[in-house]
Amino acid sequence: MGKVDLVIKIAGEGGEGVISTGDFIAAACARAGQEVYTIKTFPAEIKGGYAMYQVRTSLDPVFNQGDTFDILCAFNGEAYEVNRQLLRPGVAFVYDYPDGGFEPEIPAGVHAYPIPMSRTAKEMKSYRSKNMVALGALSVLFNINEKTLLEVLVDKFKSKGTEKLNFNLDAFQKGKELAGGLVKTDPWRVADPAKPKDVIIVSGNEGVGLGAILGGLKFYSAYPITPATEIAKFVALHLPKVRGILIQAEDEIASLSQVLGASYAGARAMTATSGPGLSLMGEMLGMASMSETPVLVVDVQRGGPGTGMPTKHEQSDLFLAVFGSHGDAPRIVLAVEDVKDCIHMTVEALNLAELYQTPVILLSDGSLAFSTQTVPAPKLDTIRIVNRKRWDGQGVYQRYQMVADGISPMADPGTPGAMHMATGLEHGPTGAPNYVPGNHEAMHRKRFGKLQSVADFVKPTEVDGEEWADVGIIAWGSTIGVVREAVTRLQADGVKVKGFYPKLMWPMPVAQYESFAKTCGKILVPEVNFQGQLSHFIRSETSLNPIPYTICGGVPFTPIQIMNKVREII
Amino acid sequence: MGKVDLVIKIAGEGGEGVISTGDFIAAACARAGQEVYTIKTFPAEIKGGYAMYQVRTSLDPVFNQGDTFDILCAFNGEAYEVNRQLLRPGVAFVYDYPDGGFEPEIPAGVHAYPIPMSRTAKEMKSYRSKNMVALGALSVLFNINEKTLLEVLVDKFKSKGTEKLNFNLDAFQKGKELAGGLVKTDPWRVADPAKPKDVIIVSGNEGVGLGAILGGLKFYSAYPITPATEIAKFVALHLPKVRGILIQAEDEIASLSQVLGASYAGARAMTATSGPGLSLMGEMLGMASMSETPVLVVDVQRGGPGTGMPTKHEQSDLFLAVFGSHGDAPRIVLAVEDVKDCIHMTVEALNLAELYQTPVILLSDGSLAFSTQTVPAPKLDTIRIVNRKRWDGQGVYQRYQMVADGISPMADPGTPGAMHMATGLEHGPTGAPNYVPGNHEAMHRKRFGKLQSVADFVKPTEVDGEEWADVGIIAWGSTIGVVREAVTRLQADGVKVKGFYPKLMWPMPVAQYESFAKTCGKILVPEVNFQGQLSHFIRSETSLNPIPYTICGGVPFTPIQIMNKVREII
Amino acid sequence: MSISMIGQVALKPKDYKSEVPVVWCPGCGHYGILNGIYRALSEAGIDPSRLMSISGIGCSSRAPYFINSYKMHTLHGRAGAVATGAQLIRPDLTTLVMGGDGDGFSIGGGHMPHLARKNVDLTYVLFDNGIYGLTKGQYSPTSRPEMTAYTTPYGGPEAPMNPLLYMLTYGATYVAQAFAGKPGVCAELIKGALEHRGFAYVNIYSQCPTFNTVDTVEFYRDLVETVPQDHDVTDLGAAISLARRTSEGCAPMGLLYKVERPTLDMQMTAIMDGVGGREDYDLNQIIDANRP
Amino acid sequence: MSISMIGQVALKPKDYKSEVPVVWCPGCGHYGILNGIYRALSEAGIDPSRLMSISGIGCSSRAPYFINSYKMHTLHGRAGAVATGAQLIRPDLTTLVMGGDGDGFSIGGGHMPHLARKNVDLTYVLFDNGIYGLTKGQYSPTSRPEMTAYTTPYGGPEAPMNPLLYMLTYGATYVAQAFAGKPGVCAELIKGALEHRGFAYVNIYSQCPTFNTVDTVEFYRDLVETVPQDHDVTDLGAAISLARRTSEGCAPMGLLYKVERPTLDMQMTAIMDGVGGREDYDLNQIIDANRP
Ligand SMILES: Cc1ncc(C[n+]2csc(CCOP(=O)(O)OP(=O)(O)O)c2C)c(N)n1
Ligand SMILES: Cc1ncc(C[n+]2csc(CCOP(=O)(O)OP(=O)(O)O)c2C)c(N)n1
Ligand code: SF4
Ligand code: SF4
Ligand SMILES: [Mg+2]
Ligand SMILES: [Mg+2]
Repeated sequence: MGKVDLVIKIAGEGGEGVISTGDFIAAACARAGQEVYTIKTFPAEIKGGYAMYQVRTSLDPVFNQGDTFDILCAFNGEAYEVNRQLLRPGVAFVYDYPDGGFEPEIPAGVHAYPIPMSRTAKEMKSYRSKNMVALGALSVLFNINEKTLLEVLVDKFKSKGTEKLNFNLDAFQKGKELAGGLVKTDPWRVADPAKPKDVIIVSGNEGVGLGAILGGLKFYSAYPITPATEIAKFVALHLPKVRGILIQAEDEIASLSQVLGASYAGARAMTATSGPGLSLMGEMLGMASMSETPVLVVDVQRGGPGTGMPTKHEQSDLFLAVFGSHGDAPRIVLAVEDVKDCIHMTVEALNLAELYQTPVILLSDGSLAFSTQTVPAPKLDTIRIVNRKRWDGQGVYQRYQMVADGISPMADPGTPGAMHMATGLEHGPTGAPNYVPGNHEAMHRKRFGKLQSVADFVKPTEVDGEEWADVGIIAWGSTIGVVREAVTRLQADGVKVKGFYPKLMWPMPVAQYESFAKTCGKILVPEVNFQGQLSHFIRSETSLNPIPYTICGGVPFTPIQIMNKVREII
Repeated sequence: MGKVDLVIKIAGEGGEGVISTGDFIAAACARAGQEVYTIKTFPAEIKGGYAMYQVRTSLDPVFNQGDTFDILCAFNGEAYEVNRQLLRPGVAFVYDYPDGGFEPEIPAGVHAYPIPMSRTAKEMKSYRSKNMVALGALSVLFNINEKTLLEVLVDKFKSKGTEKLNFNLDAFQKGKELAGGLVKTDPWRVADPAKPKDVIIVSGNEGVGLGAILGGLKFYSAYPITPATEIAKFVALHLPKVRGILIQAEDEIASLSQVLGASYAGARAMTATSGPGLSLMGEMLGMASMSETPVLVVDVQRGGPGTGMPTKHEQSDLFLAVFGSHGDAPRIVLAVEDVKDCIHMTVEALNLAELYQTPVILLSDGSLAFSTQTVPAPKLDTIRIVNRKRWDGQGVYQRYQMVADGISPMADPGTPGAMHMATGLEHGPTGAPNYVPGNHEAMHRKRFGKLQSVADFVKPTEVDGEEWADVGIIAWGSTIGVVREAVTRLQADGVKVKGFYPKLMWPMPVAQYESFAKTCGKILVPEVNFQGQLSHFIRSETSLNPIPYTICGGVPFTPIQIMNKVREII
Repeated sequence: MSISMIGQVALKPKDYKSEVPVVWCPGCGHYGILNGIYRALSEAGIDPSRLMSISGIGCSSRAPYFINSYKMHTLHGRAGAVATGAQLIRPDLTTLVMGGDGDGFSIGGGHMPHLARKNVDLTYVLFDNGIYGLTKGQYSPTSRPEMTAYTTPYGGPEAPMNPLLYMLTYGATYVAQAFAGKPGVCAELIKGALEHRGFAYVNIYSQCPTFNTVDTVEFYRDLVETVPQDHDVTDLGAAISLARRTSEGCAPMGLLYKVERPTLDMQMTAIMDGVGGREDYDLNQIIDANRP
Repeated sequence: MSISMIGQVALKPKDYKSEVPVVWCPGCGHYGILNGIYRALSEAGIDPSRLMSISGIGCSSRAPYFINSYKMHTLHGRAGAVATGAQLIRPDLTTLVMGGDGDGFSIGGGHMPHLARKNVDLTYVLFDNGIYGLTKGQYSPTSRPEMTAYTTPYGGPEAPMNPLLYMLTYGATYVAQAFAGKPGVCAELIKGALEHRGFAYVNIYSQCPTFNTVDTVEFYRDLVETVPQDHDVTDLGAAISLARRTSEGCAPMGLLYKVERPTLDMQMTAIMDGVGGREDYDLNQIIDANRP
């Protein structure tokens, strides 16, 4: 992408400050008017273990974590070992030396900058200062804006007292001095500050939380689970300010049950979980379908099945989201591409639940969950809030009245004259049980039929690329950001390729798929799961004949992987 | 089908003896060498409400409940009202009259036989004798073999004491006399007794229970749910005889958990449930996939979603059975056609679980659950029992060893030298957690790959019909029996039609579908659900372009519905 | 919970009957409990439009159909959890949960401790017939092993649980027990529960003549004994001792325990008040807190 | 459970260590408990190949990886239910369940009463650190409201549960409590549990220095008090009184309760014996029973 598109990777052991170093760089760049896309991996271990934080920054928009890094900063020997294959010519390599306990072999063409991080920290008598030394060195070597970086540090540490702040600034200064003594041989530098943009910087999880608050959420109940818990953390902090309620339930079945109860009582309500939790919610989701109660479930996908790989990225819950209840149980399934989507599609997901009186499942994923990104600050006057259709007080109230669009008015408890039964049994218009053959069919037509307009309500699927393409790429979730870049780069190389980026996963906007396919030769569907879950639905619902491209190693695609695959099949 | 193919329907209020009357007729016919296929519906209400029992009997095999009845016996006014549309010319109509509290209108051509059932019962001072009076009348009117009927009654009542037995025989006699006074005008009569066949007569639920016992079951845990509970009843009675254990768990999650534990400990283990229970089992099914632990879950499907229509027939859990866990979670899904299958496929399902070390889901349905059918008595020497591959004690034991067929040997706890971890986390060959990208992909290939031979292990899908057909019908579950008859009758009418009857639902035997389709024009897929669930999988997995034909009124198809549909699309 | 009157006119028990006909078997104890509920609602003067009746699945869980109110017929075992969400959103209304022993203590048993612990402000009436009625007679957590049932032809292997003891242990703030054969006592105790601010649990023995052959009306008549006059309902130790008498073949009938402590909705309100929460809070403040 | 020796050679605690490195944080109380388990296994002389170690999900639930035995790492909350199935099939082996307060009493809370009630013959060691460790510090059912955690920035709204009281109420036949800081006491009580025939529950306080800021080692030191010498371990009432002392700021350490009653596997055996069950039963008899 843009010329000054730079990827800095910090790696070390969990607890050494890898994550906070990355956060400081990201925030400083964002304050200096850069776009930022970060990705991190936590150790699988409870404490210690390999941790990694990658900051991609550019003046132009960035859509993914990048192919690989331009700069590597290794806090320890393991960080070097894990990444040594990636030390290709041109890379800048900053590492703890001497006294870091490892002696790396520097491949030809790699620019080596040894910085005695551990030794300096030891001299300062605090292991905690190691990452500040590194940060200081990085700021000098790669032109990270000092003004904004210092602001960020001050903001972070000032609450902890002047002593702590000064100590950290000292270590930072030491790092600067150490780097100042080295000769810079590589070309990498963060762009000079531009006009600061009107942005916020949040993770995918925080984005969902923010979207929920902006979307008028009034009730949130969840059970902790990696990688979704951070959503609750954000919501817990802010929801009481708008007089909303958050509780932690005893399990996921209880949390969705509570959400259903709160929604019946009139509130916009949601839960968030990951795959194992979603697996437990199938019966209650069917209850929401049957009783036509709006509920939102956010599923931050992780490696499955079973307990799987809790900290790893995967896009493998699409089957479950669409079909995870017994019987014929309609629902709406959405998927987010990036942090911006996390915010705005959570608002929309709450709207859709209310509007269609049906369960909505919003799929995020492990790589977005902890990816912080710069996002235009949401403008309140552009946020649309759609409320459920409520009874107008006219005539005799029937909860499941047969109406043309299939959406019968609801009535909040407390409303005089609209007492009714919401039930998980098959029922007639009043809510009384009804097992007459014709009734079940008619009610199914109502519950499924009302969803026919969903594709019109949401934004049409974005098509990215030229009139005719030899390869059309259909991607969902965070894979979209990777494909966007691959498409641009391939096009720049003269390859005829285009992208199709569905966010409404179910019911599928079939006509949009069909018309996209008319403008393509082959159809490639890259996704991070084993079975090719979206490919499956494309085969079953459309006339397209997709070529699945699946990986499932717990990490996202890179643009280059997509580009290579396109070249292979074209 | 056969000439003396007769359908007798008894209808009345729950508690009036409708069900036992039907059972007596079915048993008497079976003893007299007839084939029997029954279907019943229980009232949705807890007590009272409309109950119905339909016996189809013939000297030739019968595959379904039939199109409609030849004989109706109405115990009360509601039974008449519910069925009056079906009183077409030629039908014999036996009803409680006078003093039955209703005065039916007899359509032209209907043969009416008023029998004062209630009055006679009142004279005998026991409401309980009403159905015996009806039975006596029916036996005379329609040539139900008296010898076997009396045997059945004696067997049934003898344990309750001579007084009770004689009282019932008295009422039976009264009914015979009352009918003897009427003039028979209709042509319907049960065939004369033939040589008794070597059969048993059991319901679908009992069949599953019997199959489980014959299949070497050692552990059963379940939570009661309509329409599956009767399986537990059968198993509870017999399992202790073979020193197996049955327990009732606190919920379905616990029951499958216990099954998994028992299987780990070395036992052939299963549970049975209906849709709501299966919805709760998704996470533990994924655990079974991931840890490669054999478990069998029988799902007796009912009307869904939510609590749905608990007593009604539906085939709507296929989506959930195949995709009901988060992540990519392989499993085997089977479906039974009739009671014979309930027995033999339960044996096979236990075998498949053991052989492939994977969860197996066996789908039965609400109409089979309570349908009693004559079935050839199982021959023990034809029952094949396949046990899990166990460690031979050689070398170092690795639970998830990478072997060519993907099936690593198991080791029962207690075996010296094979201590190991079975886990729901992604793991390497020893069972230790392993999140390295290549490992997850390799383990997925192992878990999915081993299932590639399932289609070879089970019987190939039956193809029913001629070389070339204008319409090929693909049916699953109890719909197969209906299609069998429709195919025969259509062929007799010269229509070119054939059937394809898969029992292995997943992984789909794709090659078999493809070769079937090569011999057909159009493909029709009738099923009792709203979304056309098998049609979905046919579209996603094969090149076929099926025409879905769905009904979902809580009742099975009739042969005539299928025949009409074929004629419509041909 | 909230008590409200419609204008000045007090409603009679029959005014709480819905139009749906009651479908239980003749002689079922659940009729007595339902009558007790009608009377309690009338005596407590609760406006039907300000009542939420919530149940799971079971014969007993059909009760809301027969009550004139807002109502939800949810899933087996989930009534308490669903009710928690509804109550928190509408603490100004009355929340009444009804269900069976299987619904509440078998599949729903994981939710019970938390309803009580969190002191969710609702009334839970448990129709305790020692059997699964709706599924035609399997043993439940309160079944006595004497009973042979559908899936236990050779007798039940398990010791029955003690609902009152569980609830006292869990921290319920109102615990009472009655017998369906005495609808007047049921009514009085349920009224007390409806008026109690906090989690109120009323266990009601109910005969199932259709499937439970051992817990007959006569059996219950012999079992129950009135809570002693001098029992101190704020003394948890004394309440526990009374509850434990069940294992000695006597079941206390009446109010065992009643104390006040903050309800979950009160604590939620305290949190909202503590951060100065308001419906029209300026959301830009939350957005701005996330600038780099 | 079963006690067995490998030939004549008694195994040392270290012989129960597996080759998988322990991954808990420095200072975590779980280390002390694990050491107690190693010692208890060695003192009870259990053959590793005749031990099934079963857990759910949590930091504590990692324990089986570190133990030399047959083992299952199941799903969050399901260890007890899985263990029930395994134990019933192999009553001749020893079944040991390990897990956390969240695993056992939050998501797994619905299974607990039934393990105890049915007297499943296993040892359940609960690592009680008053927090969700693995998910990085949310409050658990045993958290005190003083603790502000991940999702409770404004404090916890709930009263903590009392594990010992629950277990006594549920009918556990062996109930004990210890503190991770005293591995010797842990070892002794776990040994007693392993040797007990029936459902044995051992609650062990364990500090989580990484996330639980209030339940420190010092806090636990002040809290625990030894069960009085003269306490009668067969007196349920006395055990309940001791367990209730937790609400008064003292936690009894030692054995609170121990009685014998038939275990679930014994009852299953009785049923099998009662019908004359045998492995080689003639299945034709069952087939023939279904002839018309
Ligand atoms: C998930 C699920 N499992 C099982 C059932 C079947 N079921 C319906 S009611 C019931 C038990 C009813 O017993 P109880 O709660 O005691 O109520 P009662 O009928 O005795 O009043 C069961 C097991 C169900 N509806 N859903
Ligand atoms: C169904 C499901 N929900 C949530 C989780 C996430 N989770 C893993 S461990 C855990 C709690 C751990 O706490 P505890 O059991 O007390 O053990 P500790 O880590 O404190 O030892 C949770 C909520 C999960 N793995 N599965
Ligand atoms: S089955 Fe039992 S609990 Fe249900 S309605 Fe009949 S008597 Fe009452
Ligand atoms: S997070 Fe807490 S419980 Fe988990 S290992 Fe660390 S200290 Fe122990
Ligand atoms: Mg009950
Ligand atoms: Mg814990």
